[in-house]
Amino acid sequence: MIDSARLKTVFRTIASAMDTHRDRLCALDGVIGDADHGIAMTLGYSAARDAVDALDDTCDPTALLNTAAKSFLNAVGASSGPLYATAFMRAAACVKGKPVVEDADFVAMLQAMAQGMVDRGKAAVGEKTMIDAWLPASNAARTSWDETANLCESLSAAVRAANAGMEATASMVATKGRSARLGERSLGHVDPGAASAVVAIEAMREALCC
Amino acid sequence: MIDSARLKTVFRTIASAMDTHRDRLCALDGVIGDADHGIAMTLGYSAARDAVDALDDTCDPTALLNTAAKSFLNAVGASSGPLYATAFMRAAACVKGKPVVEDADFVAMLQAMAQGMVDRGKAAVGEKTMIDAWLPASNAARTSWDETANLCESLSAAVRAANAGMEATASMVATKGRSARLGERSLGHVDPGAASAVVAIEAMREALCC
Amino acid sequence: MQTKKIINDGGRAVDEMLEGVLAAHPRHLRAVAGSPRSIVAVAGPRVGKVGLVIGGGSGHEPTFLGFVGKGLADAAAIGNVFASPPPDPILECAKAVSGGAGVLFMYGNYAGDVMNFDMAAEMAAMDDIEVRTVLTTDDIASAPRDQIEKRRGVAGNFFIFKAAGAACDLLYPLEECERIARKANSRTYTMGVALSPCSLPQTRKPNFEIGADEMEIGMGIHGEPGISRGELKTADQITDEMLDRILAEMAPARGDRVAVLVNSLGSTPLMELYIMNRRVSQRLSEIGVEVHATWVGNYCTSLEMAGASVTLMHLDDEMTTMLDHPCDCAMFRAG
Amino acid sequence: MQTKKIINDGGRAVDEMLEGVLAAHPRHLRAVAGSPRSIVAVAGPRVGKVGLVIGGGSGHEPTFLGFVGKGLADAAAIGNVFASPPPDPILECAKAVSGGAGVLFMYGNYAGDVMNFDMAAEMAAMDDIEVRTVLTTDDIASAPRDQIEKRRGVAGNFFIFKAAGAACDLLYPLEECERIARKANSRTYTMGVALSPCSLPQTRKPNFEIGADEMEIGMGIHGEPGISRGELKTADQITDEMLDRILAEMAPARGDRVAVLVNSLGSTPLMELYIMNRRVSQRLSEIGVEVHATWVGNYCTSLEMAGASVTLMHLDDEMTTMLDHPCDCAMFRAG
Ligand SMILES: Nc1ncnc2c1ncn2[C@@H]1O[C@H](COP(=O)(O)OP(=O)(O)O)[C@@H](O)[C@H]1O
Ligand SMILES: Nc1ncnc2c1ncn2[C@@H]1O[C@H](COP(=O)(O)OP(=O)(O)O)[C@@H](O)[C@H]1O
Ligand SMILES: [Mg+2]
Ligand SMILES: [Mg+2]
Ligand SMILES: [Mg+2]
Ligand SMILES: [Mg+2]
Repeated sequence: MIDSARLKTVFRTIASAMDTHRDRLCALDGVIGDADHGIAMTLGYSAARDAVDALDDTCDPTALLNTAAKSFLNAVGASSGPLYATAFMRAAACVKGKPVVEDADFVAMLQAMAQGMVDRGKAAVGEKTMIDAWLPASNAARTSWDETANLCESLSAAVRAANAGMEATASMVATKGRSARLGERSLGHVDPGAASAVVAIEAMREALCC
Repeated sequence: MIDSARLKTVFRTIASAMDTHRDRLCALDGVIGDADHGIAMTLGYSAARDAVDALDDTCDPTALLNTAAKSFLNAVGASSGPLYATAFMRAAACVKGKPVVEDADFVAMLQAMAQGMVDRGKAAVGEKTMIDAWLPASNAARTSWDETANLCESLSAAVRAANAGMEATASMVATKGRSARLGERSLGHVDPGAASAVVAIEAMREALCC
Repeated sequence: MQTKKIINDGGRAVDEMLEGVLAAHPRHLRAVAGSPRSIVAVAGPRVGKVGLVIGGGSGHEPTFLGFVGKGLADAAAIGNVFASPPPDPILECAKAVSGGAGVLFMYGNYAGDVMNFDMAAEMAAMDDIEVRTVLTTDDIASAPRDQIEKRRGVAGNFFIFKAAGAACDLLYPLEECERIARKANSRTYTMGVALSPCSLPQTRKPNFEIGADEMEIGMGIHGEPGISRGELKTADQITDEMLDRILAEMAPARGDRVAVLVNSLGSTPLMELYIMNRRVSQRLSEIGVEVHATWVGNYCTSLEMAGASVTLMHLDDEMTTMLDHPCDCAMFRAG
Repeated sequence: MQTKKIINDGGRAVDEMLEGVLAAHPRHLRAVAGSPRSIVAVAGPRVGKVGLVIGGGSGHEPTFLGFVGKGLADAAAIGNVFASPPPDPILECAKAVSGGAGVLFMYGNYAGDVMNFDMAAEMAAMDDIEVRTVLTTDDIASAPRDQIEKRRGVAGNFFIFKAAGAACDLLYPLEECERIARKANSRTYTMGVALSPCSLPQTRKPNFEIGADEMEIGMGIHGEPGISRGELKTADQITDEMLDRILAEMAPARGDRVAVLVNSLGSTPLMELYIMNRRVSQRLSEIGVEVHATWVGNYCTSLEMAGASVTLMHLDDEMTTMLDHPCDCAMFRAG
């Protein structure tokens, strides 16, 4: 069971993980994009962290996640802003009316987030974007949950799948986002959005399971 | 005796020496000025060389030196342009009406050149300019000539004096030209105009004595 | 080692820049109350006029905010460095400039901008503001001709915004403004070359690596890799390479007229730009194409990146009228 | 390793630049026949008007030639990079713009320029053209206050030329034009800071060395060393240091008005300049000094040098009128 206080911890943990990985994410983006992905992600998650921290612990998860969405979006813009903001809004919708997030809800939220990103960015798996990490990760969480009904097992499965998805982006030619114009020249490089997805999902597991 | 053909050789030799020293002169100017003195001197002497080369060998020394003055000035501008152009015009005036330059005339020409530079630039010895090389050099040539009546001896004396004058500029605070605003910060650095004076005078000796 | 910048705090650079811009140009620009990233022309918007909202990431100055003013754009939404603004400041711009005749959104074709401007357009529709969107896609190096919809918008923005801004200023209806904007975009061709990187104020690290004797052809204005990397060539060779590609697509006839923009990406000085323009003018005169007007300077930059771009706009009478139409912006004037 | 430049032949860079300039600005500029380094305004000179001739070395674009046009300078004599033009092109400018009311020579106070312009003035006198000369000395870092006559002319040229150009355009007699030029110079104060070197097209070597975390305060616009070198500071600290010195000399009273120029030496982008201007405007408002107008951008450069300068002109009614006077130049417009 994840109440709003624990959700705040999740945002705090992701924000601090993004800080740690900021320069690496910028460097990855420098190779096939515009070198700012680490900045966007740290800005977005620290804005979300600060905004949800300012809420009362009694605030419901839907309100908290919508607040995260709005603050992330307004701090960032860019590609990551609408993608993550949409993801958080879908997560919020997914737990609408519930006072707390049950473990099963969290798994459903992960899937709603990934679907929100797909809807917003119109990317499919294989186009070398954060979708290549998020979609397999959320699916893996679902499969694991259906087998184990254990959130930490599910999050571990998500982390493994996200990592595999991220690594797979290195051998993809980008067809969405800024690097789509590179064609073959994007080959051999990991997508920064997929890399930050791994950071985010790992931080969720850390916040909820460690 | 120096006829117009030999005067052309003098310009050719100086021009090629300036080429050799171009980057060193620019570097010296970079420390206390604007890093272009080597460019000004190569431009000026190659323009003078080309202009006098285009003249007939029967042309008199005055006409040749005035041509050198005009072409040097128009190619260069800057500080070196008016200073050297004035020097050449004074040298021209100094042999006015003569069909060739006698050795004694050449010594007088050197003094006229230095005086022309002083008149044009209003610098005295000790202000860290090309005057610190040219004035002692032309005076040394005069003294040596009065003793030896030998042009090559005189030019050797001029080269020694020019070198000493150039070295002395390192311990002067500039009060004329671009480096005058440096104050104490010009200390320890040789003046580029004095350095190029040495190059020019050495090349004269080479052209006339080697 | 950090790159050198005259800034205070990298994270505050964009907001501090905007404060400095408003202090410098009070007769031209103001921020929307409560929305400091929404910059509006003091004299632009008016009732019955289509409002032109442009925008995108910061770091391209004078694009975008420098082109806000009477006769050109009515507002610019300002993002972080090289990052689309979020929907909110875009929406605030739309509201501030809406005079009842609709609003035109124009910006470079980047995934981030598309998502944020589209979200803002949806929000504006809920406020009963009719929004049309025209993406600029003038960078011919960024995708082949048969995938024009994938191309980026770069320095040609200047011509395209200018044409659309004139149409809005002439009180054309929304459909006409949109048509002219699309037409301007379809007649504008840019190629760029980059010589050295820039660095973001937050990281102060070069945003890409490039050899000391290399240049990158077709690099984007955010340092996105271009089409090829090679030895640095001469000004004439570089200009020829750009013009060969531009003219192949534009295919002007003898007697046609063009407008020329030779643009610095940041640190390439006017001397080099004018040397390039010399070649542009030689080449055009060789094929009998007349230059109607030329702009040379920093029009669409990537912070301190070294490099330059050449843009040609293929004119007809309508486009000529739009370009000649007077405008008075904070950082640009015409007519 | 050579520095990167988009040029053809370093020795031809200035002449090729001029060809590109004339191709870009045929409605504003032309060269004197037979004297390609003498650039004249198409619309400036006229009978009965004092002719304003400015000039100096190349590499400072848009200074000098960009300020040639109706209402500002009538002609510019163009030297090699960082080198005064020789007397001939200066004389040709004087002849081309002389309308019988005399000619004013204005240029930065450098030994080379003084010698060449003085020679040209002597030659003009032989052609019965009355020439007056006003040297600009706005760089307060270049000599102490009691040796103002030793100071260099830098970005403040822009204000000083503008004021004098307005006086000439208003058909004031030569004495008045000279008086206004001197007054403008005496009321204009500049301080600059350099972060990285530039390189001459002929050598393509950095013209000075500077540490990766250093800046040089008071450096000249040709890379001449300044007054001190120190650690790179923040934008506010740098601006404060400049303003402290400028304001100490200018000593404005509460309610006084100034014009502001925040100028890039070449590769410092608008973002940084506007961040500096934010501080300028804060400081001035703190002491109750009103900003009449602000210009921000590349006005007086040193090729691709990184750095910036701040210039304040202390206005009175006369100077305000002169600055507000319209002008229409190739690279600058006002009014
Ligand atoms: N249409 C899209 N759908 C999903 N993800 C996308 C899309 N476009 C871009 N991305 C992701 O966004 C990442 C870049 O984000 P960021 O650097 O923050 O934005 P920007 O490209 O605006 O600089 C890419 O690495 C990619 O994973
Ligand atoms: N007034 C002067 N009198 C004599 N020599 C001078 C004077 N001013 C400058 N110089 C000389 O000129 C040299 C610089 O020449 P150069 O680099 O060609 O010109 P610029 O200073 O215009 O760049 C200085 O090193 C100095 O020797
Ligand atoms: Mg990015
Ligand atoms: Mg010099
Ligand atoms: Mg970005
Ligand atoms: Mg010089």
